[in-house]
Amino acid sequence: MNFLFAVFQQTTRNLFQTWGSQVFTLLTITLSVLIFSFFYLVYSNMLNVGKQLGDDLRLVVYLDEEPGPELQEEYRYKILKFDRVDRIEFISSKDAYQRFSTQLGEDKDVLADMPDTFLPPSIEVYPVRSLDTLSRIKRFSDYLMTLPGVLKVQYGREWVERFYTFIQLLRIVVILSGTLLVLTTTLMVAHTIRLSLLSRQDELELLRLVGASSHYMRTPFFLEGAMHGFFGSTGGLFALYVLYNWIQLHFTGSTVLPIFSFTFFPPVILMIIISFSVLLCASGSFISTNKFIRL
Amino acid sequence: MNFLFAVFQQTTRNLFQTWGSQVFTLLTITLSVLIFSFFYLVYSNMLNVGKQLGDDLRLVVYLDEEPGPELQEEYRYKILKFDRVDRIEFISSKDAYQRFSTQLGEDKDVLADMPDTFLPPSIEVYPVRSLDTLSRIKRFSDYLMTLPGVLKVQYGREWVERFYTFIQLLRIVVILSGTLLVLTTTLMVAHTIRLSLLSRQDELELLRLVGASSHYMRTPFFLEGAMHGFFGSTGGLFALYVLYNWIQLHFTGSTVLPIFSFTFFPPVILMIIISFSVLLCASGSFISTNKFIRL
Amino acid sequence: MISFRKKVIDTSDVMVDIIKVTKSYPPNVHALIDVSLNVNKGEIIFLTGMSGAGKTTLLRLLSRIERQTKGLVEVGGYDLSKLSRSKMQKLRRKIGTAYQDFKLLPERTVAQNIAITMEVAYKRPILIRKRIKKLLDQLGLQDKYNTPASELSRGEQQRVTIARAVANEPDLILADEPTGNLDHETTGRVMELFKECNKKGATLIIATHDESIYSNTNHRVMELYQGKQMFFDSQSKKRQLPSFVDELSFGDL
Amino acid sequence: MISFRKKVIDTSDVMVDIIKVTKSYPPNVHALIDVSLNVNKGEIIFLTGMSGAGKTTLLRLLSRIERQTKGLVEVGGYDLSKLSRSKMQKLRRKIGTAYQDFKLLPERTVAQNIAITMEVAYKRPILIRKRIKKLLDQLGLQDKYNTPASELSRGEQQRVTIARAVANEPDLILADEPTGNLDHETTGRVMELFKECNKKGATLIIATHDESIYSNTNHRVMELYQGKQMFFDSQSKKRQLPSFVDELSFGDL
Ligand SMILES: Nc1ncnc2c1ncn2[C@@H]1O[C@H](COP(=O)(O)OP(=O)(O)OP(=O)(O)O)[C@@H](O)[C@H]1O
Ligand SMILES: Nc1ncnc2c1ncn2[C@@H]1O[C@H](COP(=O)(O)OP(=O)(O)OP(=O)(O)O)[C@@H](O)[C@H]1O
Ligand SMILES: [Mg+2]
Ligand SMILES: [Mg+2]
Repeated sequence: MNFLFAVFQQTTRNLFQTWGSQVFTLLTITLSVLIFSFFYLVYSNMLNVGKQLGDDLRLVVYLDEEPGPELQEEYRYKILKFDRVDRIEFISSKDAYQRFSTQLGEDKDVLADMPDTFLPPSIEVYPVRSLDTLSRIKRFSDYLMTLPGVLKVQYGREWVERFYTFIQLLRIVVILSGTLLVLTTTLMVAHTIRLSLLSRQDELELLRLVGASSHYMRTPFFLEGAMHGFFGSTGGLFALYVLYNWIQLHFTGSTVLPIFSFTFFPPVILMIIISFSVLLCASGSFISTNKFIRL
Repeated sequence: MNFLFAVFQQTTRNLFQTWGSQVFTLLTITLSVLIFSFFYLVYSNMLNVGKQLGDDLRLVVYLDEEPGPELQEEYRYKILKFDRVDRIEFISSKDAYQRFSTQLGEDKDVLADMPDTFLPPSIEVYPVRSLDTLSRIKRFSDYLMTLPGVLKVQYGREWVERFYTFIQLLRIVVILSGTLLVLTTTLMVAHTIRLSLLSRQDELELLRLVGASSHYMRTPFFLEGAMHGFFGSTGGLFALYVLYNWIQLHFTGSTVLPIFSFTFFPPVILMIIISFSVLLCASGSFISTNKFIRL
Repeated sequence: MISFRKKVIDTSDVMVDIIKVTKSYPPNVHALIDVSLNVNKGEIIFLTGMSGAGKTTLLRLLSRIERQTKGLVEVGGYDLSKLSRSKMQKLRRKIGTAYQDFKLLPERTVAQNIAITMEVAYKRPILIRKRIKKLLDQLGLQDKYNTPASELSRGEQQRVTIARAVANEPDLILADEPTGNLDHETTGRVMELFKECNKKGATLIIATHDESIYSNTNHRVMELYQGKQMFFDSQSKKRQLPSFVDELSFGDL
Repeated sequence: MISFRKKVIDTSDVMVDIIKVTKSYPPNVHALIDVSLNVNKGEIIFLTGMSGAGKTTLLRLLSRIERQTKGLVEVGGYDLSKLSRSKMQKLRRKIGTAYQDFKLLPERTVAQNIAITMEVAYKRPILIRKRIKKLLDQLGLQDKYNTPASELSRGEQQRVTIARAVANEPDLILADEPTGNLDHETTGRVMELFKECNKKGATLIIATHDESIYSNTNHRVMELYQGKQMFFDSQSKKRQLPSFVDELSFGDL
């Protein structure tokens, strides 16, 4: 009881007496959490956007003749054996003709004289999309060529390569800047803790000399750290949420179609981020008082 | 002479006596410059990459009949009047047939029965690429539809929209993270300067009391700030260069084609960044001593 | 008086026992050389000697701010070099120290500065306030209760340091040059306070240069000279010239 | 002695002229009330008074660390309240102050601490080293030349402070309680040093509680009592009871 009272008194006194540096610490942590979660959000959404952008990615396997139902089953089986796919579509010569004429639109009368089987039948394979799709597609294409009755395998090679190279570049950029930032924020938080210790060094020194118990000295720091962690991370996430809404607004306003569904963190992730910050800040300032309780 | 000697002595003494915090300051500035220039580099290259990615962006204007040379001139004139373009190509019906048969490859014999003019002639307009291409292309397309003899204007509407929305999203991300970072680094540098002042507050206080001249007190800080700015920015840019090389290596290694020419800063920009840091740090620490020379 | 749980030997009368203690600072400063001292409970003892003789060092050994290089230091029957951290913390709460360099927290008020020693012992706030008021009255600082320590004159700061040292009614009071910044009259007040503490049972060790505060008492005086015990006598108050220390004998130890 | 370019009135004999000076700190601390003092060049004057009487405040006004609330403060013929910043800096180089709280830089060595006053006046390094050696010798600190200030005893620190104050041979020396942490013998050395400075032409104002250092001299002594001038006499060395200050007359002012 007495201990609790004393710790409470110490903590509130510190909060009020050093409110300037408290605000600074809070700002630092808020900014750090904001930066970190911002990059995390961008990264996790990037994967998503990458997927959506590659939506029409498919391998077209031209066959020399229309496959019957059993043959279709066999193709399907062989394809699935090699790699997971999103879906497989069989396009008969007639379907292909139909499509082509739709594509030509008003000019479709030019096809009038053609037999509706002049285009070869094909299988369209939609591979499961992921960030390493590019190399997988190449291997897939090579494999499909070895299947019997396959004339030719086509995919938007150039476009796919460009797109995935771009995505990869983006990934490197995001990861690198993320690393830089985590480095920076770690430095900042460590620095801030050091600064707050420095400003209370004399007090801790004195407390040690007058025989304060280790808990008496450390618990206020622990509580303070936990509070900084909590309010800082909550603030940072709130700022991120505001930013997120702003982006969405700005974003849907400027384009015709809201193509990308940009999502915020689910509550679980929010909880994890907050508890992690609390833990980090609390233990950070707790550990940093180590040298003062010695002797 | 005596003044110079005294300042030199002061500066070197500070450098040696507080080397721990000197290293920290240097690290902070290095990191800040690295982060800043990294984002600047990414941003300036992003514009570039965006351009290259949109290389095959074109508007196809289908015409009802083959235009003669004068008509071609007139089309060209009208198009140029509306907006700057990269290039304009006239595709006759025969060229279109040729292309189509090439596209069909081995299946080109299906076209054997078709007249080589069954496809309509067209003009391909390659607009000047920039980040706001999307809206410009729409306007362009609307304009082209109003020209006489135009059947239809086509462009990869969906693809273009997706691509540019993506680029815009990327731009927002880069700008936002850049802002966050500049905020963070500003905070860090200001903080570091404050810290270094704090650790020498007693000394400055004493110097003031024993009647040191303003220059005697401030010049060492100025010099130190300039040195930090110089070495910090040089170090940061060097680190960026190493990173840049690493990305290029990693990047060209993992893809087949080195599609994107990723470029480093030209020397002028390097010079500007360095001198700006020197100026900033020097004046920063100079100004921060203001309150000590008062009275 | 100082007791952790029940201590059987607590009937002993010895509060401080220093035996052949040497303290050296690297590289070659010998602050104390073979010093022995034995202070009984309830005693007042003065420590004198030239500047740099080792007085502060001796006091620092007693609260384990520094550890001796050689020898034995016992306080309240405990060998300090063997005491665990938490027990040392408890022991320190029984020792009140007025540091020569004050160690006040400049931004805290006078009351807050004095309260510290009582707060770490979990005293009740009302008690603390009453005690502080009384101490400030005794030391002539009644109107400085809420003044930040940085706005006090040196002598006022020194008095606050002394008030802080005695606030928690410690069993052992170490006062290092407690009147260096005080005038004659204020010195009198401080000595009054010390005597009062002594009457309540506290043992006092006072390091001082001010002969006037011990010349009219019959307390023991220990003189240090360049780290060595020079002169140890409860009666004589005259300074003596340095001589061979090792040959001195201390009958009453 | 203190001269910026050529000063005609420099034939004047007055070093310090304080006229009806009042200094109040917010909210209601009156550290000095209507104090007047006139110190001639080459004089030694002692400032005494109880703790908190205003001695330090008076000295702080003389080097413009604080500014007076009312009244006139002149040093070397200059009205301090009207002096420009750069001139004040030059003037300060002519004033050596031994602060009551020392203001030493703990990480710097003794030599570096003392050198500061000479370095800001752009003295040559060889000269500085010689001067420091001599001063340390005089104050019995010869083996502490390269010791960091934080590793000194309080008394040693006080002597370093004094050495720093006199190092640059200032025209005016303000010593605030220069012997509070010093024993009798060391006090003697310090007073010797002060006398030597005085012989070379320096004016000294020494705030002290130690009656022994002025009781055998015939320098003037000024006593403050709660911010008021109590007693001002060059001959009498006895303390007197407070009386109405305003009615005192100072024949020699
Ligand atoms: N910065 C300040 N703010 C408010 N009050 C102050 C400040 N400095 C001094 N005082 C008050 O002014 C009065 C005179 O202080 P001063 O330091 O001049 O006393 P002093 O004569 O030097 O005493 P001592 O012998 O204790 O050093 C004291 O009551 C003190 O509390
Ligand atoms: N931390 C330290 N490191 C090195 N030497 C030290 C340290 N502290 C004290 N000394 C040296 O030990 C000797 C004794 O110092 P101490 O502080 O005990 O003297 P003192 O008797 O208290 O003197 P004073 O009356 O001046 O306070 C001195 O020579 C001092 O320089
Ligand atoms: Mg001492
Ligand atoms: Mg004073």
